[in-house]
Amino acid sequence: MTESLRPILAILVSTVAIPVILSLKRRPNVREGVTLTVAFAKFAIIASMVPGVLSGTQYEFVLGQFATGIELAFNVDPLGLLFGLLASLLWIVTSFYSIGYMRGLDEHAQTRYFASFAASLASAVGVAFASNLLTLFVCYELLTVSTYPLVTHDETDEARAAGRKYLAYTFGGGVAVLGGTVLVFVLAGTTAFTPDGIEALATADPTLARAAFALLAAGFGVKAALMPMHSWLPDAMVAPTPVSGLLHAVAVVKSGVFGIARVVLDVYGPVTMKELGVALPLAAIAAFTLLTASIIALRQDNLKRRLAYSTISQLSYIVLGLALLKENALTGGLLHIPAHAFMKLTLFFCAGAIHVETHTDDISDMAGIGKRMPLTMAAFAVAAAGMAGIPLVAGFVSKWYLVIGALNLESGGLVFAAALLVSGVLNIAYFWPIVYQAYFESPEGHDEKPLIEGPFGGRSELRADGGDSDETHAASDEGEVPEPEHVDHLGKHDEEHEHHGGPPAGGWDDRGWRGGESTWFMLGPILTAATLSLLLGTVPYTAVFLRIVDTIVSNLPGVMA
Amino acid sequence: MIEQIPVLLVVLPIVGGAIPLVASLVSDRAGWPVATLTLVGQTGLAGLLAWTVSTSGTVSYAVGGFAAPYGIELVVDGLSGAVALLVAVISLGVLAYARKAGPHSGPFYGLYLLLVAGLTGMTVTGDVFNLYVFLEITGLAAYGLVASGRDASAAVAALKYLIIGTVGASLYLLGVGYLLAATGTLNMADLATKIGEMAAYDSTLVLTAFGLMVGGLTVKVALFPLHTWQPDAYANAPDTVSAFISALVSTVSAYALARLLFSVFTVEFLTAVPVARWALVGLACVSIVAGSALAVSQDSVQRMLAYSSVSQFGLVVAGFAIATPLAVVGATVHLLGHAVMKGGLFAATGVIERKTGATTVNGYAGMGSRVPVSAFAFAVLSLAMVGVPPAVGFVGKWYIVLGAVNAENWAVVAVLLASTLLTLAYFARLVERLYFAEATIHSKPDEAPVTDGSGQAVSFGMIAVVVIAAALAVALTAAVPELQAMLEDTLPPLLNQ
Amino acid sequence: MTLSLIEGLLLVFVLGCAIGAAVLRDVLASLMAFAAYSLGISIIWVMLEAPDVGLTEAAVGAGIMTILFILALANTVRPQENGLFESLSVRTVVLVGAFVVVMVATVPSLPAIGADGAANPVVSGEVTQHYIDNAYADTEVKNAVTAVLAAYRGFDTLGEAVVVFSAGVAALTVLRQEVFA
Amino acid sequence: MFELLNSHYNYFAVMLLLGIGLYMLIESRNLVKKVIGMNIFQTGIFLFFITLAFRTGGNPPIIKEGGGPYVSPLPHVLILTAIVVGVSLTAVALALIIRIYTEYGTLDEDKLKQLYYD
Amino acid sequence: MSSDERTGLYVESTIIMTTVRVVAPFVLTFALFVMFHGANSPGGGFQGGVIAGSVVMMLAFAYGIDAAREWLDVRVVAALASGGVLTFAAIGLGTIVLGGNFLEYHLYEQFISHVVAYAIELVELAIGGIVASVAIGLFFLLAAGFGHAVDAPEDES
Repeated sequence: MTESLRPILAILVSTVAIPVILSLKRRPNVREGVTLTVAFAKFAIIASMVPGVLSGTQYEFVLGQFATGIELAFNVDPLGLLFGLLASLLWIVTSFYSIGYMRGLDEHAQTRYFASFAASLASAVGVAFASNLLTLFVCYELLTVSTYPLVTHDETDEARAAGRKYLAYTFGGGVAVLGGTVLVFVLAGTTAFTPDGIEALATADPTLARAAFALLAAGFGVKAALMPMHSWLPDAMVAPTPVSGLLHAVAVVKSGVFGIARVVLDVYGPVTMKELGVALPLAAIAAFTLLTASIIALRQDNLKRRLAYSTISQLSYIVLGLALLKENALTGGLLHIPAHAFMKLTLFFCAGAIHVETHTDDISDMAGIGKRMPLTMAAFAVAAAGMAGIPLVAGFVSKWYLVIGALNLESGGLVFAAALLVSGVLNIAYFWPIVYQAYFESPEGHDEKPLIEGPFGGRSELRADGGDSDETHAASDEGEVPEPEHVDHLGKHDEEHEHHGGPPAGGWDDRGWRGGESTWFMLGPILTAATLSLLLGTVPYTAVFLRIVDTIVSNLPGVMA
Repeated sequence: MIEQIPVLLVVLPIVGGAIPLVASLVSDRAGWPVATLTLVGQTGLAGLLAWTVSTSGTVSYAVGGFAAPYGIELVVDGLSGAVALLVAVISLGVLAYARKAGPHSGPFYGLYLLLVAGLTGMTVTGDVFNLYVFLEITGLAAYGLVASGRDASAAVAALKYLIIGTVGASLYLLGVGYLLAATGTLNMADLATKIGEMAAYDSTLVLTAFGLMVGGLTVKVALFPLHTWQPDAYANAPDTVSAFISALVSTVSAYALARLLFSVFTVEFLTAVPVARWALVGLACVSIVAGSALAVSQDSVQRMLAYSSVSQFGLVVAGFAIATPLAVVGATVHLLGHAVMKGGLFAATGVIERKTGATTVNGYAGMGSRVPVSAFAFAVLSLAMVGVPPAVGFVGKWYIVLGAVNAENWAVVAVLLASTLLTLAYFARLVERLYFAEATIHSKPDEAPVTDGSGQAVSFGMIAVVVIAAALAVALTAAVPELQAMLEDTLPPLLNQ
Repeated sequence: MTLSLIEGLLLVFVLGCAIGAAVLRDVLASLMAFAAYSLGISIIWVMLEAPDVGLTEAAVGAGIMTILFILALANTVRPQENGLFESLSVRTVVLVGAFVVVMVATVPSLPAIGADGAANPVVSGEVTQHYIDNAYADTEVKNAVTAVLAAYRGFDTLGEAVVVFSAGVAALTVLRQEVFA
Repeated sequence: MFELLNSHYNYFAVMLLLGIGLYMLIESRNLVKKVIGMNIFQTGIFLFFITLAFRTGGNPPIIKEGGGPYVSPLPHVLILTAIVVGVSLTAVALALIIRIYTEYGTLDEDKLKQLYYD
Repeated sequence: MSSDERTGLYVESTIIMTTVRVVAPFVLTFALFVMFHGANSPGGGFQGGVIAGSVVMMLAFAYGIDAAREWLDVRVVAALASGGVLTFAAIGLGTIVLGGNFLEYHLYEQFISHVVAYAIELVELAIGGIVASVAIGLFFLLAAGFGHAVDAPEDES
């Protein structure tokens, strides 16, 4: 381990940016400049640690004593780096996209939005680099707090309800994590992450150790949206799309998954997990979740909701991979963290772009939209293919490893492999119709609302995002209360914006393939994310993430091949 | 000179408190400078004392030079040193708030200093009857301060406080009588050895004394169901007083309860009479849940904060009653942290009311943009109270939970953990309203706001107090290891480790 | 010591006055009963060989307290009550009764009245003995009560003085006055 | 039982006084009577202490040659203090009552509650 | 409560006035006696102070509360109360200055012999001052009632 300022710098750089962003309320261009600069800086700092970590160095920074025997300390190991690198990389992409999205909708409270974003990223990287459970918990709670304003951003009743639910669920999870942390501390006398598990836990009272594991898994499981603790996630889709994208596909949910990974790999360790017999129940819950969520996703008409259920399903892939405790499954699960992030981000960005440009949120309104937004829908198709596990896209690689790992299991492997494959089929079943509709149908030839009118789906008035449900914002949308700096920077208001949802009267116009469909602030990030998922699918080693994952797995002697 | 500090800490505010009454004959505005001067001195002395205690251990002082069981002994160990410093610092801080917020009368500042004297006396004394005397000074001063508001309701609240508070103090006194009957002594250390020697731990006299003294103090701490005086008193007192007494009066009473548990009855008693411990722990747990439930159902923000105190002191008392070293450290951290947080929250409500006229949960809607600094401080303090790390509210809870787990007391662990969510239940709706709801009060900031009738605006000092409290609520976490070191010398003898 | 007739009568008188204060509906009548109660109590103090306390009770309880009560009544209107006695609340009687029963249950464990030696550590304990043995030598006053009050427990007495002072200042604050006038 | 009464009579009186005081505190609707109840409650406690101090054949603790045995001076001192505390509390309570009456025009607790919560 | 109602309590009576005039000095003397004699017999500062306070109350009953209030300077009352507290504190602090603990009376021996008893008398006197003045002050306050100064504007600056 090397003493280094880099871990704390990576966290502080966006923390320091918060007051700066807040103070730049009146100067949005400078404000966004700061956001981007910080995002790049953060990525650069984290990326600079990649070679070192790959060659076995770990960067450590101790902030101070937090409580007896527990330090507030950060340590960059391969697992942390995986998550930190991913989060900071995607923050850059999302920042660009946010600028396009927020300005495109002329949203209110943008300063708060960007400040919260910076705070969320600081916490997420804190989660990644935390070197013990308590530090992880601290950052985990701060992540909840800093993402709350993003979820409730709209300030509508619905947004507030979603925010309340979000807080209740995640703080409830936090309490469980705290309980588990205390138990681990009492049992083991430490909470520091140790590759292959804390030794003292293996010899501790098995009942208490199991209880602690259950608490930790349940606590992190809330953010990882394991069923039955998932229901905050679809509701939280009320947030602006970039928030849904980054936080609910990347930072927040991944922090839950990451927490489970830490618990499985670095607190308990595969051997102790097996001895305690806690791995199988976790795997079962994950398998159940990934199947059920896929089925529910079929019934959603609102695009973001469908994506949300897809997220729930995909996250359980990762948890399943961790819980199987097999080398290949582990590789697959961990690789699915970045793979899913890139793909899901692409999908959310696409949904957001559609919303900004055409105010369409429901899948049933999207027939023929490929003509209007060809590049966007192409990216969507690529990412959707990846989700389903079709080769050349990131999802294929991770799922491949997962299935191999499941098949290697001494017993029950077939069940899990089958669950993975069935879910893959379901993925195709819920993504293909969107792509098909977009390109091969036209609004006229398309039946109204072909999908099942589910308990969540099908409500055309569901305004899952944006500030347009509020009168004043609707007004500012129409430029009655123009905020000059917004207009002159963006200079683009779509003529369709008065129309709410669905194709305009004369059908979608043809915008061609050269980016006429939206601003490059949005298209750029979409294409970048799609490209990243392709890269990860074709040259996974060059894209570094698989190498990090390999390093993680090779550090775990307890994992059975 | 340093060995004289314990008594000086009590005498200094008494002297200061005697002056404003005469000074007000000369000038109407003499009260504030006198109080400030006194409390600056007080803070210096308390700081010096805390430093002395942490470097060279417990300081004990024989008033009048009469040795311990015959004369009155003052004892300052890590626990009381920390509380004495807290009293000095917070009373000085609230004074900065009072300068603008008032009340401005001479007697008010006299009483203010007498309250400081009473609180400090309760903190440093090592004699159970002397504790009663200071308890009553504290009470009298607090009743008077609550009634110093212009509103007639302040007088009603003060009378209710007086009557219930007097019953509490009287029960405590009766408990002292039972202890006296059992042992013939009043000195805490002497009692600790004589209880058990002269009277068995489970003898009727000792048990009755425990019940009465603890019962009396829980009235003062305002644990459920003996809390009924407290919401009225906090909500109807002037803002300065609310901030002051919500931060300190219950806090010092809870300290006195701890002192009684550890220095008089001792942990051996709690072990020998498990029912006493479980009764106290049970009371604390009920208080945590009931206080939160009542807080959720309040419309007035100040009343909500008052009920929140009922709940939070449940946490503190639970920590003390569990009585493992970690739990006691946690209870102490939470005791000190709660004082800062609750004082800051009440101060913030005062600022928000003066600026916008908002006093209710609904009235707070949309005030986040109207009073950005105070609202932000309020939000930070709320989150700290909920126990979001790394704020000090979390650290205290962490240790208490750790202690409860060590004691393998799972039901209590569950309640303690749930208290986070319970606290969240009432603070989250307020913070949500502050930032994510349409304003319901639409007066312009420059218009005269609806205040408590004093019609006064807000000074820089008032906002500074609120902001500093919010900063402290987070920064105090860094001081926890220091506090723990201070308690490390103190606790083992107290807890028979 | 056993119950003598005069003590018995005094106790009955005192308890009767207390009950009278409780049940008399008219506030002034209740107050008069209380004044009589105070007087009776001060005689009890003297009979229990506590002349200092008796003198204080007479001066304070029966004297100044009654005056303050009367002043308070003069400043408020005596409610016109119909009926001589308050109606009894069964619920409260049960509640208070339970408290009294619990407290009475502790009485047997208390030392018998007038007991000394090991049975009553208050009169025979080392602290009391120390005061009686050393009060004059330490303080040059013969009244051990004064010696304890002003010297051994002088700090209490400072507190006591502060209590009185606080009461004055608190009354000023309550009535929103700057000076006693 | 009679034995006990004979040897502990004052303590029974103490408990009864506490009960009467408490009853008045809870049940009296008139605030002045509440304060009277508070005083009765406190004097009950005083009686407890002074009885503890008593010893059969003891003299008041005014030390003189061959004057013993003396009753214990300690509880006397405590109760002197407590009496003063009691009168101080009463004075403040009465000041509050005067103010409440001037502001609300009643001393009746029930009526006051109505006015207070309006 | 208006002032004419308050004075309604008072009925002028020559007999009472004369009696009080004659008795008052004796009562005051008795008060001082009780205060000082507490050292060797029952009594002390509290009892004496209360009796001293009752002198003023007697005067008030005889001559009317308002007359008594005019007769007695409010500054004296305040000074006596605060002065008593300060005197008590000063006696205690003095022994600290002399190198001892708070209220360690015998340290004054170096100035006067048998000083402990004198110091205790002084303490009793201080207490008597506090008690008497506060009793008088409370008497006037409660007699005046609430309201005649309630509308006095609070300092707005």
